[in-house]
Amino acid sequence: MATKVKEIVDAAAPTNGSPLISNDKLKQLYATMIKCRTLEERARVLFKQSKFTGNYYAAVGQEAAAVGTAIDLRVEDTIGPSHRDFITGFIKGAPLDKMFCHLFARENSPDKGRSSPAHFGYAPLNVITPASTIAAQLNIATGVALANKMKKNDNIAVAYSGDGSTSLGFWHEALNFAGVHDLPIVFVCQNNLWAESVNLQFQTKVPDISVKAAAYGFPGITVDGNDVVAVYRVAQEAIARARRGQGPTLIECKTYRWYGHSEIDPAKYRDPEEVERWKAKDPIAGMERYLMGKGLFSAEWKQGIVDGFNKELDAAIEIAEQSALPQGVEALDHVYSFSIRERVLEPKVYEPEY
Amino acid sequence: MATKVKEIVDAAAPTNGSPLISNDKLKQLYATMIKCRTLEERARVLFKQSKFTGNYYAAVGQEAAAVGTAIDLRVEDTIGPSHRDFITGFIKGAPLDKMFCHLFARENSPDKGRSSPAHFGYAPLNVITPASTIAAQLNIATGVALANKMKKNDNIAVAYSGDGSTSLGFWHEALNFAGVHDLPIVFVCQNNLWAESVNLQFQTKVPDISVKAAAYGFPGITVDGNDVVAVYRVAQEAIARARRGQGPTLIECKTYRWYGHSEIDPAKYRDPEEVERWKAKDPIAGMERYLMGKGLFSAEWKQGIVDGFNKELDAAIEIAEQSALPQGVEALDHVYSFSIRERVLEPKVYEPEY
Amino acid sequence: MALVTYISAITEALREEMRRDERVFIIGEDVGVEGGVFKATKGLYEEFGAERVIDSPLAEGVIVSAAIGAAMAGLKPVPEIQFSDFITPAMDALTQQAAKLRYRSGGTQTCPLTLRVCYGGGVGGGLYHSQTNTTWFAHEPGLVVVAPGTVADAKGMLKAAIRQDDPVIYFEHKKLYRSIKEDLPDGDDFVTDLFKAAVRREGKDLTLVTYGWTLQLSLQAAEKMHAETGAEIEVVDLRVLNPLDKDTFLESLAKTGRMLIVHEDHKTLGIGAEIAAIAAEQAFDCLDAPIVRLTAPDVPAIPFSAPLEKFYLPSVEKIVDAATKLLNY
Amino acid sequence: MALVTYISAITEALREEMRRDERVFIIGEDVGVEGGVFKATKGLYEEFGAERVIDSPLAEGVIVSAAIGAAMAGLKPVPEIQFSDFITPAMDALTQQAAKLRYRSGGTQTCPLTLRVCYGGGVGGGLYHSQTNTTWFAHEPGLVVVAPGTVADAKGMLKAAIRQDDPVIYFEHKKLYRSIKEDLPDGDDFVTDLFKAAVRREGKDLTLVTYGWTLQLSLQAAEKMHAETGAEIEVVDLRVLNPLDKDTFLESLAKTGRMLIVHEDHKTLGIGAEIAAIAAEQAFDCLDAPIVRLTAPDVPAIPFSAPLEKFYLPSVEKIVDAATKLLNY
Ligand SMILES: Cc1ncc(C[n+]2csc(CCOP(=O)(O)OP(=O)(O)O)c2C)c(N)n1
Ligand SMILES: Cc1ncc(C[n+]2csc(CCOP(=O)(O)OP(=O)(O)O)c2C)c(N)n1
Ligand SMILES: [Mg+2]
Ligand SMILES: [Mg+2]
Repeated sequence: MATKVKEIVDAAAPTNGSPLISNDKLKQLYATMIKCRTLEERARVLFKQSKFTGNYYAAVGQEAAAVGTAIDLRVEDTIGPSHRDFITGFIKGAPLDKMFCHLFARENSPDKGRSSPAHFGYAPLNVITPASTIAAQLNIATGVALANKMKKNDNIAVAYSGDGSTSLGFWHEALNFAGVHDLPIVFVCQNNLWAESVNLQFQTKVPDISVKAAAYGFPGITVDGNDVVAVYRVAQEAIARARRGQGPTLIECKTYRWYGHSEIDPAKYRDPEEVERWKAKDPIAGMERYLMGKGLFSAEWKQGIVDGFNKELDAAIEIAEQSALPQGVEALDHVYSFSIRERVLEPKVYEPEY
Repeated sequence: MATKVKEIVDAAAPTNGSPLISNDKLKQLYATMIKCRTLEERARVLFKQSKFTGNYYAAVGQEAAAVGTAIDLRVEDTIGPSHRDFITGFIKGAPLDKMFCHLFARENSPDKGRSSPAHFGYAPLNVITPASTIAAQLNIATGVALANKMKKNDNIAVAYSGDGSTSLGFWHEALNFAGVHDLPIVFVCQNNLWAESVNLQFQTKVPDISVKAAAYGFPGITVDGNDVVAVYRVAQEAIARARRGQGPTLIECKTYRWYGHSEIDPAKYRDPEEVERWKAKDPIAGMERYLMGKGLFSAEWKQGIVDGFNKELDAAIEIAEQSALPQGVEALDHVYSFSIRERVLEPKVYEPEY
Repeated sequence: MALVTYISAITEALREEMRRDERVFIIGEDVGVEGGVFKATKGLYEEFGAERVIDSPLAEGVIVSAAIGAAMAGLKPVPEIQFSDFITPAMDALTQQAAKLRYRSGGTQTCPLTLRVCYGGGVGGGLYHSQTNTTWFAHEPGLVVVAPGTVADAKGMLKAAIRQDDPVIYFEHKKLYRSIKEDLPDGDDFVTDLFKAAVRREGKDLTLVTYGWTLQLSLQAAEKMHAETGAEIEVVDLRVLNPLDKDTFLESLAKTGRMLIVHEDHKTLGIGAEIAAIAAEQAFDCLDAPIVRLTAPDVPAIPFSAPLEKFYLPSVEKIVDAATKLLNY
Repeated sequence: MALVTYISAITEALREEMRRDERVFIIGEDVGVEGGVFKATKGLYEEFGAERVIDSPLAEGVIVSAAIGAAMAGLKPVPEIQFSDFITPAMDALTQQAAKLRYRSGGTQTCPLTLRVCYGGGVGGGLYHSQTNTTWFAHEPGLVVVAPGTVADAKGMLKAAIRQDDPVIYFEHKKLYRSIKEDLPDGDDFVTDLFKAAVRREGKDLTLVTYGWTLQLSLQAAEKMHAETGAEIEVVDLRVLNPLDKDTFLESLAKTGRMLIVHEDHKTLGIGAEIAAIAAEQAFDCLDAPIVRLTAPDVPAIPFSAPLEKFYLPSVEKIVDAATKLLNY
């Protein structure tokens, strides 16, 4: 059932009955990718400057996979991000100041400074606040999809995971359940060949993760994850299937992370040549060439996007820097629907009554 | 990669280079099946007579799957049984008196009366004492297979599970790991269409469990699990592959349990017609016809086996009935490699020293 | 008023809440067509259909996780774990997801669900059909853990749990299912406070703290001792294991000066450890005697063979014994 | 003699045991090529090869289960869990398989393995890279749970664990890795008793029971108080959390009459609950004051932002505070 879409095809030519991709959409795909890149490169600089600490996992090099799958989601659709999917929140529309308040662990971040930098959630847009447990978000997103099906609406869920995540039982349980109930969900697996220092060959015997969908009775498709047009088209079909109530799809995006696993990982376990080979397949440069070919690209246009976005970033970072850190005692909040402050801070002492 | 062996083929005709099955082996397969049936039907009577209590899960109707896969294992090979695989211990050669002492939870059972009736383990023959957690035995057997590979011997492991077990993450993790390391293990999935009251269609979207092997990069094969010759041949190939260091195989045996999930389950969730249809496919009657066709069967021969075996059963049951129950205090033993009796029975009391 | 068993109180609570609120649904192994292996969900599949009474695949992790997601999306899931012994595949979903979602999202995302878990021994279930395992969850802030010990609570606490805006684990003791009956008021507004322990029997000589099946044993032991010696034992039913209602048992201790804790779980880090530690910290001056725990011994689980199980489990005799010694201290 | 860090003591122990016994092997995420995310297995892949230092798939359940099977087959596995926060997928393997195999097989089948688990907070790891989670396993008879707090123990207890004929979970605190150094004797026979607590500092006024990173804080607090007030605090390092060595801390309590328990895990059912409960039961007459627990508060996990983390964690100041109050009781 696994099929492959591997070459950049002419996006204008409709396949499988999917409609033409408009020029505006093509430009939006590019613009969003370059914003994601700019956002994360800025975050990396801020990390190096110790403006924030903790774990951050950049998706630089993988933007096509995130943008192509998340760009057209509705507010009501749910995203279940993994650790490397900070940018999916941005793509879905989260305000930049919220995102930087989060990175800087400020009191006014959506999670009030509780979660790690990489774990950005945003309730107003139905972005699930991630936990670290790999693959757990797939199961939770599956539950959201179950609720959408029960509510008979056509909202969907998109859940992200990496190649490494496919080894965990949770991954399997989610896909199996979604398959049994034909749930409106799209599983996006970003196969970047590495799980920290572990190469795919020690993760699983199969080179194409999409074949695993066969075990669950729904389509699995491998797509060049650095080709945003291909990813977008495949995603559109999967999303449409899900909205029509025809069940899940597993999309494997073959891609590559440019940097270490997190900002403190020099990634010496990788052959520098492999890194160079993949950098040459930069999804942004590829899309630039593609747009150029269609006369949709100019250096000024690009510069305009980058400059404008950098200003937005400056403003957001400024807000985050000005924002206060939480008070220590707030650590006691949001444990339950009721407060436990009093119980912890003022334990009663009992005297004999008799 | 999943292939199917569904019809009874002439066992004498070698396929895929596997050798002829001797007449003696054919007769042994039959004799072992009928012994398994006799053993379990006796156990069921004893249960109804309240000679023992607890959970017992009869494999009546599924004998071909167990016998065909376990009959030729060596002492050094390991079996990882699930809850419905009491008879695999017998097939591997466990003494009947040990098995009944176990059912009767006597002091001299291999586990000294600790485990449930269905959970028979036997260290001298490398039968892993089961836990209830579904699919856990697959992972442990996988570890044994890893050890065998590391020790560079050609012993293998055979791990049993049911259709229901395939939904659990543990099932997936075991098969994936075995695939990555080409481990010497055979996974036997007895697909009897039901997991307690849950039909296969609510368990997984795919009708053939063997297709799931594709996710792990090794062969999966569906075989008529009520055809002991077919099962035996498929198992022989899988076992030989494993011994040669060529990695795991998933064998799906399509079969059916005749009775309830356990002895207290009337199994009203099943259509009586379905039950009758499957009873008509009785693996023992089928093999009887097959042997008859080859002139290897006679009613006297069969009666001789049954009578002889019933005597063995009588003797074993007698031993078990005569055997003592454990002393209560033995509940404190075998927690660690050292005794904790003293620590529990005689806690010290401290007085002030100052 | 009607005389009902513990298990039919559960069924009734589920039915009433499902009728009352269409967001409530059930998911678990064998809960649908079969009505549950103990028949706790009997009749609900027939009344509410396969959409609201879902026979799940054999995967506790996804049973709980799907419930978490559905709860985030506004439904009110009541997942079931068939035996507490099989809760391990859901360990991540419970402790890392459900318990921490509200906290990690700064209160912006929540998953109010009610997980029913059948637990406990004494029915010859052996190692893997008798476990308690409440400690794993009582130790996790963010989870509410309750364990009703009476028929009224079986009903009222389940209904309250379903309406509660937090993830609740509801531990139901399988030996209680059909062994106790109570008269219950009819009507669907029978909801109990989830967060308060209860004094089930008043007394001035000794505070006995317990929950679940051992509540029944403890009450019998208290009656027996009263009949034989006139001793007045106050029996406190914990009801909620997380967050603990300390005040009820500490107030009782302030009155009696002596505390005996009884539970079926083994000793080390059973809930009794926390009760004793709280008492030794917050009511030290009330103590006239050592705080005694009568529990199962520290072995891996309830062994199958009858004499082993008997040795393992608390009993009325063992309770009388321990209480008598403590009274004579 | 050589001055070594806690983490290099771990590496050395592994290297020595692997040289000594070819049945010893390592399996875990990133333990091979990378030498572990904290570099605890650095150099071992180079010395012993991919067969004995196995980079596993991302699946903690199979890491532990494969070790169980390999141990049954006679090998001596030393699996690793990268962060205690990610131990949940191995919950079944640990509590239902490893802990119960010997018991359920009547002593005929065993799985001696040593699971190394990196745990603890205070390094800005946030909710999911700081957890302790020792309670889940300290509560499970059949498992040995140790948590070395010194460099010598990091080495000696790991070697002892590998040679021990039981499943051992070895909890190593990530904040200790590079923050403490000790002179250690060379040679491969440096093996420590796994089952005894240790008095790290003698004193007659108060018994402070702790383990792991808070041992360091407690020793500092004790020195500080001694310098400032002359108070003599006896510091007991638990070392083993299951089965507990009660005698060491009870003997100390018999001498001092006062007990303060300090740990980083949150309060409810942290190991301190069991210590306090044992003391209140077995050494009641020794008690001159309430048993006090200084722990993290009962919230789901260590929050990320620095002020929140600081509020959460025990510190020298908090210990001095609690000890002073208790001395003045
Ligand atoms: C259950 C669990 N085990 C281990 C980890 C530690 N960990 C975090 S990310 C990661 C690798 C993930 O690899 P992959 O799924 O390929 O995603 P990528 O980092 O390549 O995007 C690991 C092992 C974890 N977060 N959860
Ligand atoms: C983790 C876990 N969940 C639930 C159970 C309860 N249970 C025991 S057997 C069974 C059904 C197993 O079905 P299948 O794997 O098809 O085997 P079969 O009984 O048909 O042989 C269930 C749900 C269990 N033992 N372990
Ligand atoms: Mg990856
Ligand atoms: Mg089945």
